[in-house]
Amino acid sequence: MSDRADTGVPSTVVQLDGVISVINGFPALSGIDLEIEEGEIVLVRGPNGAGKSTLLRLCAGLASIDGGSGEVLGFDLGDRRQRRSLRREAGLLAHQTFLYDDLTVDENVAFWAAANRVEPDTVDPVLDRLGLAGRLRSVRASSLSAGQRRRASLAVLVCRRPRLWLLDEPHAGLDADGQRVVDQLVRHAVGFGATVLISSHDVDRVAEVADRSVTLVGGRLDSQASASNRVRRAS
Amino acid sequence: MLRDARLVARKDLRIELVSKVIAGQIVPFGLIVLLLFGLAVSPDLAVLGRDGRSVLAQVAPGLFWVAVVLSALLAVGRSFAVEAQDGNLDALKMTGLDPAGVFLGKAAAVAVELFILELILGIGAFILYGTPIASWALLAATIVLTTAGITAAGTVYAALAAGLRVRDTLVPLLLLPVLTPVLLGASIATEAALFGPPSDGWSWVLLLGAFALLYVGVGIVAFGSIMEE
Amino acid sequence: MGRAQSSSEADVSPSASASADAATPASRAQRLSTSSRLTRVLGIAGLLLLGIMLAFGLWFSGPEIAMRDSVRLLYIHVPSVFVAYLCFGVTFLGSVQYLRNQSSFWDLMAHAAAEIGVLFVVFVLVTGSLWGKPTWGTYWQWDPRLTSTSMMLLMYVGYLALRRLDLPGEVRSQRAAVLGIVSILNVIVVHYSVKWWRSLHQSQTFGIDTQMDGLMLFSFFLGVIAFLAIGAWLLVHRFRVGWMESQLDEIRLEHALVERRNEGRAYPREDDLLQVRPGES
Amino acid sequence: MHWEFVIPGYIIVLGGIALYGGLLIRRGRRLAEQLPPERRRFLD
Repeated sequence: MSDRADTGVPSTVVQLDGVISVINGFPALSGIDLEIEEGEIVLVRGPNGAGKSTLLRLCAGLASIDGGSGEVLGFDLGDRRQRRSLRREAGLLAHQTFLYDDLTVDENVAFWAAANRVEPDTVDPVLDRLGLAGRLRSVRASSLSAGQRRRASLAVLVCRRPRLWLLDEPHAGLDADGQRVVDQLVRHAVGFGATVLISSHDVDRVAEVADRSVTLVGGRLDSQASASNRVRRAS
Repeated sequence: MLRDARLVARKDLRIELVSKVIAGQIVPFGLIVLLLFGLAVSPDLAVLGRDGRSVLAQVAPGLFWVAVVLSALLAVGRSFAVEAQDGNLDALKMTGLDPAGVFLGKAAAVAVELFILELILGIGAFILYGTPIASWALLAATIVLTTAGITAAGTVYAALAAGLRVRDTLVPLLLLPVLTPVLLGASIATEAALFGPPSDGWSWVLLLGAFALLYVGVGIVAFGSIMEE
Repeated sequence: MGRAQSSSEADVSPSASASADAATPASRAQRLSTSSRLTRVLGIAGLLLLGIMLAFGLWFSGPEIAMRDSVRLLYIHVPSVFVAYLCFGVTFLGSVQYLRNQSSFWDLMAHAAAEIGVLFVVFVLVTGSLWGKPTWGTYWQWDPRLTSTSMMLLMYVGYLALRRLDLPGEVRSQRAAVLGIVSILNVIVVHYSVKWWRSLHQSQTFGIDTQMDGLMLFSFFLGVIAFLAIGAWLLVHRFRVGWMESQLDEIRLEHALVERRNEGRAYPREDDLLQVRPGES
Repeated sequence: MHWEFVIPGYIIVLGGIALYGGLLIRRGRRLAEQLPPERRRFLD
């Protein structure tokens, strides 16, 4: 990846050609063509059930590919082994927060950090940054609020420093301060060469950070609404 | 692999220390099973028979291990219920953890929990059924290898059913027939350890060891293809 | 899927390709079932063999000295054992093949074989205990073979239970394949441990000195051949049923896909805040 | 002697095969009717 970054030519991070993904017999994605270049921030819009979450899970290597072809971060989605390797390089912030209810914030983050082979000393600053310092760190995950769980989950994601950020409704459940932190983190990540895919209903909010938006309807891109729909970066 | 195993085992044991599901629910369950066995077989059989042992003491090894196996079903179920909460199974797939390490870690945590359970149930059986002990070495070897076999096989089959809605009913159906050799070996070896002569038991200990080894191997090789998709 | 389809055609009905263009009413009728020329030949041969086997097994051959007429149960008992073991062997093979190259042909074959195998293990147990009553005086003995066979039955019932679950196809096939492989190991381990267990507990064996004459052996031989033919017939048909079900699933998916793609037209686009380019593409 | 065991055994086994085979054929016919002809190519 660094080789390609050095050349200065943006390389393709996500390349989907007619991708179909079936979840429990239902074609959640019904033929997606999508190309995302390195360093882009792309907003995924669409009504409920349009397939936004599945698209993000697909890019994370978690959903199966049942038609078409796709490559993410250079890994072929059709190949099991490569899909497994992709999972390690992509970071997903999902509706589920990936926390063990019986463990404290500290223990949760420490476990996931160790599981992702993150240096332990990088964890503390991230937790501070996400407002999870002090007393909160020794609170069990089950007694956290939805927003605090989101922050803890985000902390793990940030520690992993993934090359591809897949954020599913990152602003949901967060207060104004938390939402601001998310936006800053996203810009920061892009500064380090990451690529970001955000699904959100909070279109105004994300439009400020996003380079462009695509609209999903019925499991594929709505070409009318999203054809090269570039939004000017507000910052 | 071992580093990952240690990490997962420590996490699972930590969860157990906090939630106390094994200690607070599964151990009492095992004790109830032991008590019910005694009642069903009839406590009157506790009187000594011709050869100086009561009927209850004679069937004690089998009953004890059946109680352990039933409790173990719950324990492996719990071990995977923990991963099912809040999408953690997906998160585990996204880490760089070696599947074989995850298998060993989860199995090791269940094994530790089962040892404690067996200790308590063993004391219970000793009191309830009035069994002697002829060979401590044989007893210890039997317990260690049986536990290893049950947890390794249990973890493999619980993983096969992980994430399914019918998990709780499918695991017993798949696992119990598989544990036949373990139950046989453990009962006979324990009988030999309690009443002697120990020489009758050691060959069965070999079988228990072979079974444990087989399933540890299966878990290490197959856990990736079970869990990753 | 495409790969598996072509292999299934090649493997299942190599001899039936001649009837491809026949559009007679007869062939039209036969196309609406799972039968083909191959299975028809196989089925008729199986029934004929079975008829001859019944004649020899129940009529021409005499009673055995020790077992008397109950020896006749062995003419169907042992062939059932053969078929069941072969079927589980196919399940094992199919599972290995599936894990190696995700072939849905072998996936379906493993499933079909396990179902036929379970059916024949039930026959093994029924005939075994019916034979045991006059021979041992009881329907059920803790005989090593009887015990381990019933455990084998339960294991494959579990396998079928896993297969029946409503799971994403890939996950189910993957897990079933692992189970199909492990089950064979279990059958072996359980078999030997139970055998050892009985040999320790009592020295008495349940083998009886059999003196089979030529006619008995011939009936026996006929039984094996007939059951193999019938087992193969059932296997091919069961496979085709499974294959058609997977085809139907694919059709259903195609319809769902069309519906899914049309979803966009059904919904008003109320959240198009950024930009809308009018006109149909 | 022992015919009272032999006859039920044969009836159960042969009847079981016939029953299973019959159900299988019926299931196959039903499925075949639902399947468009070009999908039934394994019979060609």
